[in-house]
Amino acid sequence: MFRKILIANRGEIAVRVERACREMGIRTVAVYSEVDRHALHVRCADEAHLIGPPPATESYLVIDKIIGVAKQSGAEAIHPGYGFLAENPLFAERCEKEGIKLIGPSAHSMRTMGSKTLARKTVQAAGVPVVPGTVEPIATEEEVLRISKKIGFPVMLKATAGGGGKGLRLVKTEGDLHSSLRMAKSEAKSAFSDDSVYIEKYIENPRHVEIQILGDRHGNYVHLCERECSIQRRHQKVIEESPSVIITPGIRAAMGKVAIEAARAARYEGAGTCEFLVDQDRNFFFLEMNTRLQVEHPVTEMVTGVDIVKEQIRIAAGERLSLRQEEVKQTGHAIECRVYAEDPDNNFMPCPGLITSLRTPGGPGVRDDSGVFEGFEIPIYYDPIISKLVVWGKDREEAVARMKRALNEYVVTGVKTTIPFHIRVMNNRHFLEGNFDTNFIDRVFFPEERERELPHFEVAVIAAAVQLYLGERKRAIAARPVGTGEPVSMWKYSGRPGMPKIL
Amino acid sequence: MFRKILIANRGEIAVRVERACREMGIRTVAVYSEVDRHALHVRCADEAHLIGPPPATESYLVIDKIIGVAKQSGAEAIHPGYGFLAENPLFAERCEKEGIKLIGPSAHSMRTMGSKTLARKTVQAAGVPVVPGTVEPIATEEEVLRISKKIGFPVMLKATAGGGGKGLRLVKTEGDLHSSLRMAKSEAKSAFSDDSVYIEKYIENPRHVEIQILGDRHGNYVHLCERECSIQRRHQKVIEESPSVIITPGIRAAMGKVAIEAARAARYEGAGTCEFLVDQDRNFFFLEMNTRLQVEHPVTEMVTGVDIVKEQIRIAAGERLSLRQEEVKQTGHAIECRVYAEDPDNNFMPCPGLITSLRTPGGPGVRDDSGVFEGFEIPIYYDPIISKLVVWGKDREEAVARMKRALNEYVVTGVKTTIPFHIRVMNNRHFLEGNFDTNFIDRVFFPEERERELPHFEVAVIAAAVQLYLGERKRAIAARPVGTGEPVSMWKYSGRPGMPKIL
Amino acid sequence: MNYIATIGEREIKVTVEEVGVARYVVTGDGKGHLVDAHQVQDSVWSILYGTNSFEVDVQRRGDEYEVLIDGDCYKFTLMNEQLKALSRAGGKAAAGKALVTSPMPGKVVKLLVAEGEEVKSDQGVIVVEAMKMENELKAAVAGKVKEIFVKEGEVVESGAKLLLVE
Amino acid sequence: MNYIATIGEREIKVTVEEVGVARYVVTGDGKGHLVDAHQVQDSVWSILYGTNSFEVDVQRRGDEYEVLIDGDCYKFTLMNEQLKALSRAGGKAAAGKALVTSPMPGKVVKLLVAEGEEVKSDQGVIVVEAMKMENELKAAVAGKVKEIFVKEGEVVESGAKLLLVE
Repeated sequence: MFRKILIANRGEIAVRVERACREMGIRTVAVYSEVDRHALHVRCADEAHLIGPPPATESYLVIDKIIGVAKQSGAEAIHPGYGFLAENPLFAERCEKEGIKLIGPSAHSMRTMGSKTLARKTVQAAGVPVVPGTVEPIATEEEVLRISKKIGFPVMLKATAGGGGKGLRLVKTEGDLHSSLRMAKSEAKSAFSDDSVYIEKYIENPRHVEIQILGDRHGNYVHLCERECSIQRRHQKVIEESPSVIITPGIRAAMGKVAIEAARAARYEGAGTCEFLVDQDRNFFFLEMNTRLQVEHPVTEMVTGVDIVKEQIRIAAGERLSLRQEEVKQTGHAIECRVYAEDPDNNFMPCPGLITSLRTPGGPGVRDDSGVFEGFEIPIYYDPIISKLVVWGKDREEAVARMKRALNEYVVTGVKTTIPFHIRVMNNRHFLEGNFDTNFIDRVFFPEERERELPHFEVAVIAAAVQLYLGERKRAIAARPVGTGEPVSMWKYSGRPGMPKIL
Repeated sequence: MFRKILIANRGEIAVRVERACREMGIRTVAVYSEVDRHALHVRCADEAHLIGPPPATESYLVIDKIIGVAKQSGAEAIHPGYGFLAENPLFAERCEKEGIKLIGPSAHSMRTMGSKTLARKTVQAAGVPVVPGTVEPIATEEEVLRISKKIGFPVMLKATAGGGGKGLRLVKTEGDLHSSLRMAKSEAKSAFSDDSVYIEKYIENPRHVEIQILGDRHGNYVHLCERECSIQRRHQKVIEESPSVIITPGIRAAMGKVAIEAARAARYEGAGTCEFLVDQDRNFFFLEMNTRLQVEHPVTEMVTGVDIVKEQIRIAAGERLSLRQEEVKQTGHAIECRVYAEDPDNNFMPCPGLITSLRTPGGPGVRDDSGVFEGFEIPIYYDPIISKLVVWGKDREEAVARMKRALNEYVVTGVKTTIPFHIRVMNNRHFLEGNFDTNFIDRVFFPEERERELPHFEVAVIAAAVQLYLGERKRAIAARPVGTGEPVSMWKYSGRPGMPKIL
Repeated sequence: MNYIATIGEREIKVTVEEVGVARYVVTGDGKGHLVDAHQVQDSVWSILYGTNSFEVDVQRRGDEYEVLIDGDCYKFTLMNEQLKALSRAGGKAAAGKALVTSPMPGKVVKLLVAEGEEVKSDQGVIVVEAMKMENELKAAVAGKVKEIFVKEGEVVESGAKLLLVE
Repeated sequence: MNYIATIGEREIKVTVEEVGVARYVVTGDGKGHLVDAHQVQDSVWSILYGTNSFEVDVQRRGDEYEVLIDGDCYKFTLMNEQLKALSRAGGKAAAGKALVTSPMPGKVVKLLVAEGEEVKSDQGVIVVEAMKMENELKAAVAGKVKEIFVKEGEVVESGAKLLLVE
């Protein structure tokens, strides 16, 4: 087993990996940019190295710097987390060349599966059903237009190197094409240093269901069942759960088998995820494979009891999988809500800034994977994710009730977060019934929310009025001439019959 | 099912019960004393009622006040938590008389099992092995002395109404008897309003193992396996785990059977715990039955997946048990550390006061049942427990590693806590080997700790020196004459060759 | 003390009378209620309204309030009755809307207009990036771009003036 | 700046030199180390000692420090070198130990001695209750109880003077 692992990431996922290492008795090496000196992943690590200025392109994305720290610190392996260098085959190759073990698949598997277009080719050859579209990146606007017309609008523009909803645009009509292409390419460039995109037919009202797999270098594979990830906003997952209400044991087995075949075709090692679209007749289409740890992996951990990060590390160290397919049991129900520093009541505007107070939910069945603490200043340079709140319940009903309870306990002030948004989703009738697809949030939920009556306006106004009253009283007291006994100066002007006394 | 439940408690356990109610869609009514207006159990409740001054004897222990609030608010049931009125048969009777359902056993069961002496009689009659001692409370010091001499020192003095380590004293020699009796009676009086005590033979080096049971009013019983509670300080449990390393499936079944028989003999309804002493030959002796929810119930919840508080509520509402004995599975390993506001480096002196900052541990397998938050002032009037940190791991090794990791993440400032103590226990060789009895902490752990070398004195001194330096520099800057550009006034006096520059 | 809350088109008069430590009688639309209010964590208040317990996050920007209760956001303005009367007398400063400010800290990635250019109401004028998301900010009024206060690539604070439309 | 740390019988000279924002060279016993120190939460500091990362809780009462690292408590005194020299010259105020103070907020439940009574060193003199635990406090020195500052039933703050033994 490794004695020291470098974690080439920041935020909640770096902390998650450090926790696994610490529990395994492995020393951790953190890297940090100039704005991240106070970050939790630095505080929790055994060693920490400064790697440059705040922009990721000058720090977390610079391969030479990461490799330099690994060598200097004597780290035998690197865990890339998700995002940043996690699916960069150049980085994987460099690690292979330097004799440092990258905790993840080989550069070859990454290239095969990491390029969405090559992945589509590969799995299609293995007989896996895929969504219609291009298998090559497309460079010019003219070509995008030509192919889109051929497939028929609506189409999806997707970054070849993409993930996490970045570099992704739905194009409904020809008129939207120009600006969508610009935005997709620009986002892809800044997120993945690669602005190439491809096109897929847009399947109407699909559900997004994915299969978590594990594979070792000895050719053993298991799948850890499915995650339901249809609750998305702007094509980005925001709530995930396991199991999915639409997946029967038969479909689960079939999807699991296909996912393992896809992984085997790429000689895949480590943890990976095959994403599928499931249409209204429960046909499933391979969408892409994510060759890394997913944001939503805790959902699977809570229903299977498997620590996926520890499995990744053991696999990277050359060990055999610690469990066989028949030992994988999905018990109860788990849900994850991604807590972002965004304002759900102002068009989800990003809200970096200082966390002035924090209360984390607790009690039975609640897991909080956070990258922040009270007093931390969330920088503007990185993803807005600050925490993942995950709950387990004996069934979906208990899990939803528990999530609602936990969200209500969660207090973050100083920055706006998506916690209120999640509470509203947990109260939505369609969500409770399990009746939704990937368009649910934009097409059903938001319109329903605009119509909903809010029950506590009176309490809201009263609380504000008391706060305003106390603020005015405080200023009145502060403003009184020295030596005056009573705080009346500002107040006496409003004196008239029936005026409340000031005690 | 009930629509509204009053919780006649405060702190972490009141919050725990509120969480269960909220997840079940039941409204909660909190009661609070004058110092508890800001307390978490008031913030988390749907309704809250002031019931008097800070001392529990004038608020949380006043039956009339609790009943009054229940009637005024329309609560159909009362959950007593643990401590306070939880095992008071007068309270149970009053509830019965007023037609309010007490979530717990009947006054009859409580009297039978709540009085340790009557309980011993009852289970002895059913053939359960008990620890030698008296079966009647003893009033005079002369009688205590006479019986102690007959049984032979060492003996235990125990409050008849006791629990939670209160009113408990080990008496090793005749000379200690007088002061021990006074302390035991005084503590018993203030904790339970009942100063009667009884005597038991003190079994050398036993382990304390208990069985959690559930029973409904239809005569169905299950046990939820054992908890190992031998890690005690001053006869008070501080760390609990499940399973116990010394319990084989055979012993577990036998203890479970005896526990259920004991419960059945008292026509017991709800959640209860039979405590046993296990000697070095793995003989077990019934010690007492706790007729309430235990502090350490989360340990059992984490290995069985059963929400014990919800089961209590369902049973009280007249429902049948939701599971049968063969469905109870102990999966993995759970450990609880009780976090008290006490200073482990100053003889565990109580440390009430303001929590100036707080960081709660998170990540996989970690549960925090807390009654506090950052900015809360812990009052002097109640138990020093502020939180229970519970972890689950696939086996004991993972659970211990995870607990150590979680404890290291836990930051509480402003008051001292027992978190450092728990970290040291988690590092202790004997604890890791599972090799301990109820005297372990006092007789083995503390002496070993006194001998242990601390590895980071250098870092400690450096951190303090930097802090002192910055404090001095700040004062020097503040003290400089107005208009002076540089903060040198205080510093120049120490100027001499080799003196470090101040930048 | 009297206040006027404005919720959409509706105005409600609210009177706050202090009757004890952290206790108030609050009268809205003629009804009086006993309210026990404690600030427990930064902007978070524990409110006992009668005996009902609410945890309320009160956020204020000038006279505009956003109050979170159970995941719902209540937006309204609240002013002291006298100040409200003064502001009515003075009329509204309608020109304020012509200033485009940054709603969050971030980096200016693209200016979509130049000084002197005519813009329509709701037209995108500038793109600010924060947390890897590009946000297109729009002009609230139609008019001519009078002044641009920032350059592409510049890092701006929350509330920073970006450009002025007249 | 020079400091003297006293750990048990041992004295260590420590020199702190500021070399950048939150960066120091700290020299103890002749060895110099680059230290990066940030206060991250109340009394909690994140210390990079070279590249090793420590989370350190530094608590101070006068010259006495209790520092928590990884669950271990490091106790020592730390003084500015010059103040240390002054305090050496002045000698120790040994009489301080005769004052019994309350180590925590609590309630006096029992006085075990009366004014004028002779007590032995380590004899219990007063019982203070906090959080339902009774704590018997002992006299640090032998002598006569000169003055009792509290009554039974009185609630006392942390550090309150309880009684004086001479």
